[in-house]
Amino acid sequence: MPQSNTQKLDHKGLEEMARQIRRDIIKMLLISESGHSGGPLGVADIFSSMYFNVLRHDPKNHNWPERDYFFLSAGHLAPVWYATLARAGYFPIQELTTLRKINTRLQGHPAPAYTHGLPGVEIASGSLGQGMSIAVGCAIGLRLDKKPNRVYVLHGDGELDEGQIWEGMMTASHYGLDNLIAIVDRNFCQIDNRTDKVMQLEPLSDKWRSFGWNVLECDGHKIPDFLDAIGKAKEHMGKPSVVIAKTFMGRGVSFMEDDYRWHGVPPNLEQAKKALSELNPTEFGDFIEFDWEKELVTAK
Amino acid sequence: MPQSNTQKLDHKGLEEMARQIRRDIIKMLLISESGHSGGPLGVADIFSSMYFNVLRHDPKNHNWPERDYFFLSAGHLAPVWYATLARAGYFPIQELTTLRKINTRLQGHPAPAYTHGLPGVEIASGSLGQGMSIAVGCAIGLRLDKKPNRVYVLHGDGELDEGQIWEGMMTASHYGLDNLIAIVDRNFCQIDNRTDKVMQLEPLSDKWRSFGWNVLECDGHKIPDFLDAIGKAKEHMGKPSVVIAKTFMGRGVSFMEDDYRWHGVPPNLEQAKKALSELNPTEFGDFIEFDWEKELVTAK
Amino acid sequence: MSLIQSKGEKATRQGFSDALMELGKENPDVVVLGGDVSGSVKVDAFAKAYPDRFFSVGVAEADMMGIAAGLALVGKIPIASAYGEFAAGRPFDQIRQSIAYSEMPVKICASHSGITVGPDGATHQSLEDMALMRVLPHMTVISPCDYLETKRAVKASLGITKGPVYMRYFRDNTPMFTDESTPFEIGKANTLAEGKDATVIAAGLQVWEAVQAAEELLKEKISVRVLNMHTIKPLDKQAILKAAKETGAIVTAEDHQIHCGLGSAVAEYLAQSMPTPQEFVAVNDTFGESGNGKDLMKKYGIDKDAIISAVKRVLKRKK
Amino acid sequence: MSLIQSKGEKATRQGFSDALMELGKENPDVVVLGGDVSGSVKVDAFAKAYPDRFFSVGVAEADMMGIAAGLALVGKIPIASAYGEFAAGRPFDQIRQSIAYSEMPVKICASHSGITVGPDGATHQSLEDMALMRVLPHMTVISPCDYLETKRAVKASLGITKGPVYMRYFRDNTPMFTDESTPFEIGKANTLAEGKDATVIAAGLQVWEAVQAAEELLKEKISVRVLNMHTIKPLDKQAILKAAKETGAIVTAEDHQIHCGLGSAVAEYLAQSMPTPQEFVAVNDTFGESGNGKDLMKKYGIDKDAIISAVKRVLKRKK
Ligand SMILES: Cc1ncc(C[n+]2csc(CCOP(=O)(O)OP(=O)(O)O)c2C)c(N)n1
Ligand SMILES: Cc1ncc(C[n+]2csc(CCOP(=O)(O)OP(=O)(O)O)c2C)c(N)n1
Ligand SMILES: [Mg+2]
Ligand SMILES: [Mg+2]
Repeated sequence: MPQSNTQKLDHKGLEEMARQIRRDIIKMLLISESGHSGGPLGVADIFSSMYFNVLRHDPKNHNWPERDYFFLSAGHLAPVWYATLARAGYFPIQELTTLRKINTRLQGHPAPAYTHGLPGVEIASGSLGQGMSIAVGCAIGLRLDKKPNRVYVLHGDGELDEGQIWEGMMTASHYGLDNLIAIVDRNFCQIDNRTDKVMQLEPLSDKWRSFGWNVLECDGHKIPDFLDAIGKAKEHMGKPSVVIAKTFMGRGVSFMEDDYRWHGVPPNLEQAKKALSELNPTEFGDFIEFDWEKELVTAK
Repeated sequence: MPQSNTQKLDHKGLEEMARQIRRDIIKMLLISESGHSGGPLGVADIFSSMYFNVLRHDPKNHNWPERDYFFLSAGHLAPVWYATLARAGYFPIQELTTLRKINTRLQGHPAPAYTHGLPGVEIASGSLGQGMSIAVGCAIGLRLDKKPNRVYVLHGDGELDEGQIWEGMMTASHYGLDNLIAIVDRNFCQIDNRTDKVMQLEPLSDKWRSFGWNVLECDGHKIPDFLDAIGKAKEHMGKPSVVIAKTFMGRGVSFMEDDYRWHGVPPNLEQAKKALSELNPTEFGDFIEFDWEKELVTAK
Repeated sequence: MSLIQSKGEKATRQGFSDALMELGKENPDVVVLGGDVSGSVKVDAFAKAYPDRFFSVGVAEADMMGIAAGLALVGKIPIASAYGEFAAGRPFDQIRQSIAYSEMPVKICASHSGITVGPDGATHQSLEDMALMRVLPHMTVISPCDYLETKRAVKASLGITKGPVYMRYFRDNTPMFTDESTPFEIGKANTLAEGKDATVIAAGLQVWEAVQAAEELLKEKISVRVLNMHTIKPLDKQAILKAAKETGAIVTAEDHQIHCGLGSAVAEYLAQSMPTPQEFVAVNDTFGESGNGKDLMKKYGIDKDAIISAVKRVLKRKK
Repeated sequence: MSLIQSKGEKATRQGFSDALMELGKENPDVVVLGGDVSGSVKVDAFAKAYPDRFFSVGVAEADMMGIAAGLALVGKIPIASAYGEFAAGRPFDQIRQSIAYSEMPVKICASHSGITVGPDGATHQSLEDMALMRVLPHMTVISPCDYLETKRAVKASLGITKGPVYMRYFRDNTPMFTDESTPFEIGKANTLAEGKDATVIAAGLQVWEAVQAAEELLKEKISVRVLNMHTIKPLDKQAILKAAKETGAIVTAEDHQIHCGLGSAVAEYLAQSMPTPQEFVAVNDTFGESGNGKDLMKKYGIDKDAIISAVKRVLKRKK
């Protein structure tokens, strides 16, 4: 069985990559002047881990039949996905400057490769709550063909308010889809407020368990902890597994951290400067250098 | 506070009434030649208990502001509801002969009083999964007005596959709606097969509990047991309660009992005769006498 | 004299079922999704013959559409089966994003469409589904007229490999009047009767009603062309324009709300090409009710008689 | 010379928000439901002022519509707020059964409609909502044109006590050009400019585009009537017929798919009354994309320039 065609990074490399992805997100959003900061920053460690360690995939051949499938059900987290895909080599990193602009492949919410041409995106998302069902269909199809590929789907916690997810969870467990692993970005925040204010989700693990899932909890910012949970999920037979990863919205940027008001707002110039000053440059290098004096003229 | 304007029946009376309702269902369906046998027969004991013991209501004044609200989310159970409403005095019992016929108020799936004129039906159902949300809205509205009326909603177990119900359950618990009581007709049957074959629901009580509900289980054919569960549900404060009532589809008719194939089929002449012979006549009396010799000519 | 003979009755949903059985045999990628109405929509035969390619998803139509999309993604040919309202209305947003926008080759097969669902009543009578599906980009919408055409349409739909197909058909037994020699091509209307005074453009069960109406009108020396517009989208504009030019008066007939359906599609196109007097035979912006199919078609004005009066009305308006 | 002046810009969703604040004060039965987009759809002000009459239901639009129906049942006046696609498409079947068929006086208030949602892209651009709501019996559908008209429409919708109302408006700041003296009555089109060569029937943001188009066309001696068709259902048939009779050429303009929307409604009616050449300014059966509102209006052909060319096209077809 062919292995992943990307080089795996070690824990330190994954952390460094996560920080780079965070820098990329800040820069992308500063340029686009529209989009989501909080959620994407919060799952940078998860995306780094997934694309540089967990997933079997081939960025140069995004339709590689042996690939694992990754679905981003919470489509508004697109910026972190795009930055990660670009870093992994799916498309030119310079393209990150086009986020949300007219004629871009980097749509505000992900649009699939074969309609909009962005490699790495399997299917559209943005209207919340639809990814679980898609992942279930994909996992059933792979099993029918006796293929070993795994299916991953990432949900926001607020997204779990949508009933369709619970329908899909039931079906996944009904068919014992152990080739399916869900990841929940448990940041306790959604748009209007903290999740317990908008719609109580606790006891969340009990909910998943009662729906027939193998539940793993972890700290979504401790990369070894997350990888460990994914490892256990892969080993668990007979049931689908979920990794409930505790994260902080806006992670890595002090003034955004754990603040739901950063769900859907891009940083302004001042804020972007401050954010980048908190996120040290990495060996991977930025995809664009701003001329702060000229207030971004170079970028626009 | 005004009490219910109907006379309460004792346990024996409720059982007798349930048997009469079962007889009514068989006769209605024989005449309509279309409709659901299994589910309605299964919940006759529950309907008898609700309308002749539990609910505060006034059949002669169906808009009585002090009434409890009853929603039939599983709209295909309409025949048992219509028979019960007629027996309680909401409309002329003879009207039961019009089930599913053109121009009737007894629509195949319930249509509301103020559009179709059938007293006792508050809102439409038939497309499954919608009643929980309606009940939640109703319960919130009553609480806003500081009114003591209670809200009941009855679901099929197969119906629980619909995600909207889980959305509504979350909301009910989020708002701690203790004026709301759900009843699940847990007959382990749905259209295609037994529930565990179509879509596994177990562990069902755990699911409701993890969604923040007070869960009561009971035998839906033992009237004291059911009333006891409802009594406990009424007393429970701070949370909505659900009564998961174990029933048998087709209860009371030997050849229908616990057989999912009777979900949506009416009895033919032979079957109706046999069914009625198993359900002894009651003191309440039938709404129509068939001339079996003439093969129903009188009824058609 | 009769324009077309019918040879007995059979349900369109049976046509779907029989097509499925053939497809199951011919194509190992065909998988079927059932939403706890397998007997009614007649996927039970497939489920029995190919149990490993049939998946019960419970009463959860939103989930069904997502699962279908996921299956399509890994190369399966998913057939999502449900009643009209629960196939189109309940999971609309899921169809929109996961299937239509994502251009997934899912076949959405809706039995029990229209008012002839009958006794179940309004909640189960999908009179809005053609609107919902027609307004979606990338969607092909087909409404076949009888048993055989349904069977052929289902089989032909596998030829559409980019984007989804929505197919609507019916519960009741209805006259069979097409045969293997009847032309059938997705997107191409089929002329069932020639005529010069007016054209009836019909879909689904109204095609047979239109044929009967044309026959009766012939006795009154009114010559009516009958077009079977089995494909609502993409619309056969050429056939419509030809009808407008040659007959100068149009009647559309469908088992659907008067708004946004076949009649609407024809009116949209003619307004842009050749404005022509048109009368609509459709359910007049109201929900249905319980009753048997035939009685309801009469009461809600979508039967042969309604078509006859509509033709007479439109002829009065013709210049 | 200019036909109508605009006085600054403000968002239509702000008009909704300001109306809500007044209604909250005037009517203790008004309750508002929020689906975790309270800031964007601007129900946050109401939530702050009347916390006991605001209910967060989470990201669960189907549930929201059922809850609204339940609240209406006990005499409340529920305002269900969401983005267009999640207000109309996601909970379609729930709206159909629990609200439209059940004739519940729920106000469904959809901000972020149309393509001008902009950067969020296609999944968030509801270009199908007028179709979905128009095809439902008992539904009133309103698409106001600017800040003040939105405010007035929201307030006027409380006068509709039988059956629901669907209202669509927009995210962006847009020109304010109506004032308190501008006629506004649900179901009655408003003539913004007189003209004899053709009529532009527009709704929503396209009303202002139409006014500007009319102004430019006047310079070329083309005199265009502009109708603000803020009510899509029930349609003001009288105004349409009058326009068809008096100007003989129609252009419709909307921020919606070309199928099943305002243009479709006008075509349906004229086909039945007075067939008239009509050109459609609408999104041409395609999904949208990211970009800013103005750029998208241009790219997808629903701005002033598109209206100008459509008028010229229709004039060529006029007899
Ligand atoms: C069906 C649907 N309803 C509403 C929205 C608007 N929306 C986008 S993100 C979001 C909040 C989701 O919360 P969560 O999943 O916790 O994401 P986070 O805020 O943590 O990034 C909402 C309501 C949507 N995209 N889709
Ligand atoms: C949204 C929706 N999907 C499908 C149906 C068709 N349907 C009617 S009853 C039923 C089975 C429901 O099972 P359950 O609630 O257990 O009722 P029972 O068979 O026990 O009477 C289905 C699938 C429907 N009415 N509504
Ligand atoms: Mg969150
Ligand atoms: Mg059951």
